[in-house]
Amino acid sequence: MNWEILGIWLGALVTFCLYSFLYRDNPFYKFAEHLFVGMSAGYWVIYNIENVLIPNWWQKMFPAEGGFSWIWVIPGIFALFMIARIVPKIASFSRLSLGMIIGAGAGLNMVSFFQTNALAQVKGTIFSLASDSVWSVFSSLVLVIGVVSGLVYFFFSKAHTGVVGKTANVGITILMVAFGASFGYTIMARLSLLIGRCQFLLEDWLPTIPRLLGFGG
Amino acid sequence: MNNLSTFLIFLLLFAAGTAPADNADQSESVVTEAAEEFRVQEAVDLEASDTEEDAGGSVSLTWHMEIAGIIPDSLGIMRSDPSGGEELIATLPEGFVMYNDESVDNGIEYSYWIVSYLGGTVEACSDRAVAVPSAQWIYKGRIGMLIILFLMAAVIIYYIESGKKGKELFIREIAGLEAVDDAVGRATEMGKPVLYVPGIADMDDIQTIASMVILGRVARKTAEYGSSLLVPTSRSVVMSVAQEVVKEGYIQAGRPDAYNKENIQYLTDDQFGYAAGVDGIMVREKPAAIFLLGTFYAESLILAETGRSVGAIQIAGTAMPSQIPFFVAACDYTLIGEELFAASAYLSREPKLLGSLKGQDAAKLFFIILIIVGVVSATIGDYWSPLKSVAEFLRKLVTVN
Amino acid sequence: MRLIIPLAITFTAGMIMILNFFIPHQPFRLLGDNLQEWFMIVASGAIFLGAMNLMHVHSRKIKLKLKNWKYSPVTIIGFLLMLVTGLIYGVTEHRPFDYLFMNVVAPMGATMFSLLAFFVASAAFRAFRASNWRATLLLTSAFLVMLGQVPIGAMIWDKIPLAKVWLMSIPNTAGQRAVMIGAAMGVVSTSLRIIFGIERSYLGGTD
Amino acid sequence: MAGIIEKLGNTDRRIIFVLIALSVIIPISFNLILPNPVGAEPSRDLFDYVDALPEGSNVLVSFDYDPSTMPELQPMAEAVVLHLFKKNVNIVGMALWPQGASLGQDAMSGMADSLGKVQFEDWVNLGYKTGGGVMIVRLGSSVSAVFPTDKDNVPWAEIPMLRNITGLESFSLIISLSAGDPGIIQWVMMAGDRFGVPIGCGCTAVSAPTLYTYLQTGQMVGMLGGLKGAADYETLVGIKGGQAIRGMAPQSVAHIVIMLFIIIGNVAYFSQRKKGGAK
Repeated sequence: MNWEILGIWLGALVTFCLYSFLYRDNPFYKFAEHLFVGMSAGYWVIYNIENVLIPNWWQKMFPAEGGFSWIWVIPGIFALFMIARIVPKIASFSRLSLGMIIGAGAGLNMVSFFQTNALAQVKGTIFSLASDSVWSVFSSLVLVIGVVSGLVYFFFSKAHTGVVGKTANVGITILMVAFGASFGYTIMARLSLLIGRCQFLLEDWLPTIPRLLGFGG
Repeated sequence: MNNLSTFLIFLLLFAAGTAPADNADQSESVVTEAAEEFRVQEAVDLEASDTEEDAGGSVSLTWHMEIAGIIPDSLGIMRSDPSGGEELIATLPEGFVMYNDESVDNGIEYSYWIVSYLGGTVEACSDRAVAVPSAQWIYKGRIGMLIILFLMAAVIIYYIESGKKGKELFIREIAGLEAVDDAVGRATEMGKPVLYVPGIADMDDIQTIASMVILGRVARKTAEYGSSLLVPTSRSVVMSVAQEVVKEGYIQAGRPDAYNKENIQYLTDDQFGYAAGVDGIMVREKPAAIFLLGTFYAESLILAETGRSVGAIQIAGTAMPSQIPFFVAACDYTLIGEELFAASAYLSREPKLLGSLKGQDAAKLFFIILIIVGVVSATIGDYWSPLKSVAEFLRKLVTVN
Repeated sequence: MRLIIPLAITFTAGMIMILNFFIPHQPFRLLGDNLQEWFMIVASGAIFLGAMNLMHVHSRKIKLKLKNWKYSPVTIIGFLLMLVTGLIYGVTEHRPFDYLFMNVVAPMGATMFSLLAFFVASAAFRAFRASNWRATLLLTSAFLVMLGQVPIGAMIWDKIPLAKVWLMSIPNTAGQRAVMIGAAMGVVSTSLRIIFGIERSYLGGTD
Repeated sequence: MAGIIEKLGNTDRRIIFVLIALSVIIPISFNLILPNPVGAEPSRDLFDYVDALPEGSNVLVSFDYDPSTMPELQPMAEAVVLHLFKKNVNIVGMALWPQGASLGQDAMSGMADSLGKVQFEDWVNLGYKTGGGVMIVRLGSSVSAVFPTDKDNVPWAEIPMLRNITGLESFSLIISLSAGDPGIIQWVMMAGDRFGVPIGCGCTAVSAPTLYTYLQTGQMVGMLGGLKGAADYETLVGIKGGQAIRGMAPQSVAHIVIMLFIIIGNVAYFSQRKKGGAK
C-alpha cells in the first residue's frame, strides 16, 4: 500500500466534500464537516496535552532532575475547579478559576492594548506636516484629520449634531474609504489560498490517477 | 630668480635636517607594532553595572577587545566578592563583548575582570570593574504610560461613581444595538432560532468578555420572546461561561424552565473546523437572526456570507481592524471597534456603565488634544525651534519601552 | 459570598498583571510570569470539558435519533481516532497521528480557508453598490485598490498603482489607527470594570 | 435589455463561484504568464534601496515564516537573495520562526549554487533562535553572543565573512520576510527604532495593510506585500517566469472577474432604481 498516494487521495476527497458546500448543503459536506469537527477536536486535546500540560505543568511540577515543585499544584487545582462544572453540586467552584482567567486576561489586555493600540498609534500620528511638496502636506493632513475625526465618531456621550456631528461624519467617511481599501487589498491573499488548493488538486492529485490506472510510473 | 634659488637651498637644507629624525620615528613605531603583534588581545573598557529594570540578582558586563594583537582562544570572566574569594564564573568563546552574571546577590559589591586564554594559559588580563546588583521598582521607560493610564483610570472611575450617584447621562444611538430586539423579535415571529457566535478567542480576551455580556442581554430577550438560542463555541471555557450567562438570562426573564443546556455546545478549538461546524448549523437550523460578536480572524467572512445566504438578519461586531471591512460588506449592522465594548452599557442603561462610557470619551478627547498639539508644535517647530521640544516631549510621553 | 471570592481573585489576578508590567521588582515579576503560565494550564485543562460536551451532544443525538443523527458517529469516530492514535503513537512526524493531521485535518482547514476566495467575490458583488455617497466611496476605494493590485491596473493608467499605495498608506492607516485607539479605550474601561467587579455578569447568577 | 441587466444584478452566487473557480483553474492549467509592470510602489522602494547598496556591505535577512505561507514568501526570499548576490552583498541569514531556518537555507543555497557564491564567504545561515524582540535587542550589541555558531554548529570564528560583524549596526540593511508574530514589527521596533538600522520587509497580503503605517512614518525603507510584491521583485530583478509572476495570472483574471461583477451589479442597481423612480 502506498501511503503517500493514499494521503493525497484522502486530502483530495475531503477537499471535494467541503467544496460541495458551495453548491448547497449536502450529505458529502455533512460528512466532511462532522469529520472535521471530531478530528480537529481530538487533535486539539492531544495538542494541549503534549504541548501545554506535559511541558508547562507536569514537567515543571516533577522536574527531570528530581524533586517536586509544589507551586505547580496551584494551577492544577484551578484546572480541577474548572472541570468541577461536570458535577452540579460543586459546579460553582469553577467560578474561582474563571475569576483567575478573566482577571489575568483583563490586566494583561489592559496594558498591552494601551501600549500598542493606543500610545504607539498616537505616537505615530505626532509628526510634522511641513514638506516641500504640496501633495505630501495634503496627505499628512488627511492622515491627521482622519485619525482625529475617526476618534470623534466614536464619541458616545455627545449627540452627533453640530460640529461634533460634522466631524464624526468626516470620520465615518474616512473609515469607509479605509474599509474599502483594506477589502480590495485582501482579495489577493484570499485568492492565493484558492490557487494553493487548485495547485494541490491539479499538480499533486490529478497526476496520481494515471499512475493508479497503470500508465506511467 | 634669486628668490627662487634661496628658497630651493632652504628647502634642501630643511629636508636634509629633518630626514634623520623622521627615520628614527619610523623605526620606533615599527618596534612597538612588532611588540603589539606578539601580544594577546586584552579586554578593554570593561564596564560592570547593575542590570537595569530587573528583579535584581544580575550584573551586566560590556567590553571591547583590543584591535591589534593575537586573537585569544577564549575569554574567562573572573569575579571577586568582599569576602575575598576569586572565581572563574564563565568561559566564553572569542568574539563575545557582553555577559550577564545572573549568579549574584543583591546589595553586595562585586569586582570583575576578564582574562584572555591562549593555548590554555592566561595571556592577558583586563582592568577591574565594580558593580552592586540591585532590584528596581519601576521600568523607567514606562513611567509616562503609567501616568497616562492612571489618569485615564481615574477619569473613568470618576464617571462611573458619578453615574452611580444617579447623574443623568446621555448616550448617542448605536444602530447595531437598536436592532438587537427587532432581530430577536423577528426570529420569534418566524418561529426560527437565534444563533449567537462569540468568536474564536478564549475567555482571557476582552472582546470575548464583552460578547458574553451582550449574550446575557440577548438570552433574556429570547427567553422573554420564547425563541430558542443556539451558542456554538470554539473554546471550552467560553462554553462554560456562556452556559452560566444564558442560564442567568433565562432566570432573570422568569423562564428558567425554557433554558436548554444542550443548545450551548463546544465544537472544536480549530479555527476552520469551528467555521465548518457553524456553517453547518446555519444551513440546517436556518436561524432568523445571527449575532457575530467577539474576536474574529479570517473565518469572519465565511460565517457572515453563509449567514447571509440563509437570509438571516446579521449583527456583527469586532475590534479586529482587519475583519471589520468584511462584516461591513456582509452584515446588516456592524459594531465597529469600540462600539462593541460600549454595548453592555448601551443595552443595560445602567448608570454606572454609562458613566464608564463618558470616561472613555474623556480619554479619547485627551488623545485628540495630544495629537493636535503634537502635530501643530512639530510643524511649527520646523521653523521655530522652541516648539520642537514640545513635540519631542509629547512623543516621549507616549513612548513605551 | 459566592461572588465575593471569585471577584477577589479577579481583582488580585488583574492587579498582578498590571503591576507586573510596571514593576520589575519581586514578587511581581515572579507572580506575573507564573500567572500567565497558570492561565495556559487552566485553559488547556478545560479542553476536557469541551471534549466531553462534544461527545455528550452527539451521543445524545444518536440516542434520541434527532435530526441528522446519522452523522454524529462520524464526529465521535473522528475524535476517538485522533485521540487514540495520539495517545498510542505520540505526535512525532511520520507517525499515524501526524499522518492523519497532515493528510486529513490540514487539507480540510486549507479548504475551508480557501472558501474565502469565493465568498470575497460574492460579498463584493452584492455589497459594493453605489447606493449612497458613502457606499460609493467604499466601492471606489476598493475598486481602485483591486485594480492597483494586478498588472492590468498599471496598463490602464500608470497612476493607478500610486493611487493604491496612497489609499493604503493614508486613509487606510488613518482608519486603522482611529479604530485601534478607540478599541483600546474600550478595552481599558472594560478591563477596569472587570477588575473592580463592576462588570460581573460573566460569572452568571448569584445562586 | 433592461430585464437582462436586472436579472444579472440578482445573479445566483453559485454562478460567481463557478467563474472564480474557472478563472483560477484555467490560467494554472495553461501556465499563463501576464506582463507585470511595476510602478512607484513600496516594492520598487525596497529594490532601489538594495540596488544602491555598495559592494561588500552586509545585509541581514531574517526568514520569519513557515511552510503555510510559502506560496507568498518563498518567491520573495529567492528574488531578494538573488538580487543581493548579484550586487555582491554579503548575506547573513537567520530566522525568528523555527522552520524559517531551513526555508532560508533552501533559498540561499539554491541561488548560491547557480551563481557560484561560496558559503561562509558570501553567505551564512545562522539559524533559528527563540526570544523574538528580546533576542533582537541582544543582537544589537553583539550578534555573536546570540549566535556563537551558525545553523550547523560551525563556530563563529571559523566563518571568514563574519569577522567584521559586531552588533546590528554592522548591517547596511535588515530584511525580514515575515508571516506574523514574531516578525517585522519586532524588527522595526527593536532593530530599526533602537539601533537605527534600515529595515525592509516582505509580508503576506493579509498583514500588509497594517504595515503600511510603518512606510508612512519612514520606519521601513520598502515592503513587498503578498504575491504582487513578490512578482514585482521578480520582475525588477529580472527573473523570467518566476513562481510569483506565474501566480499573478490567475490573480489578475480573478480580480478582473470580480471587478466585472461589481460593475454589473451597479449597472443593474441603477437601471432598477431608475425604473423604481419612474413609477
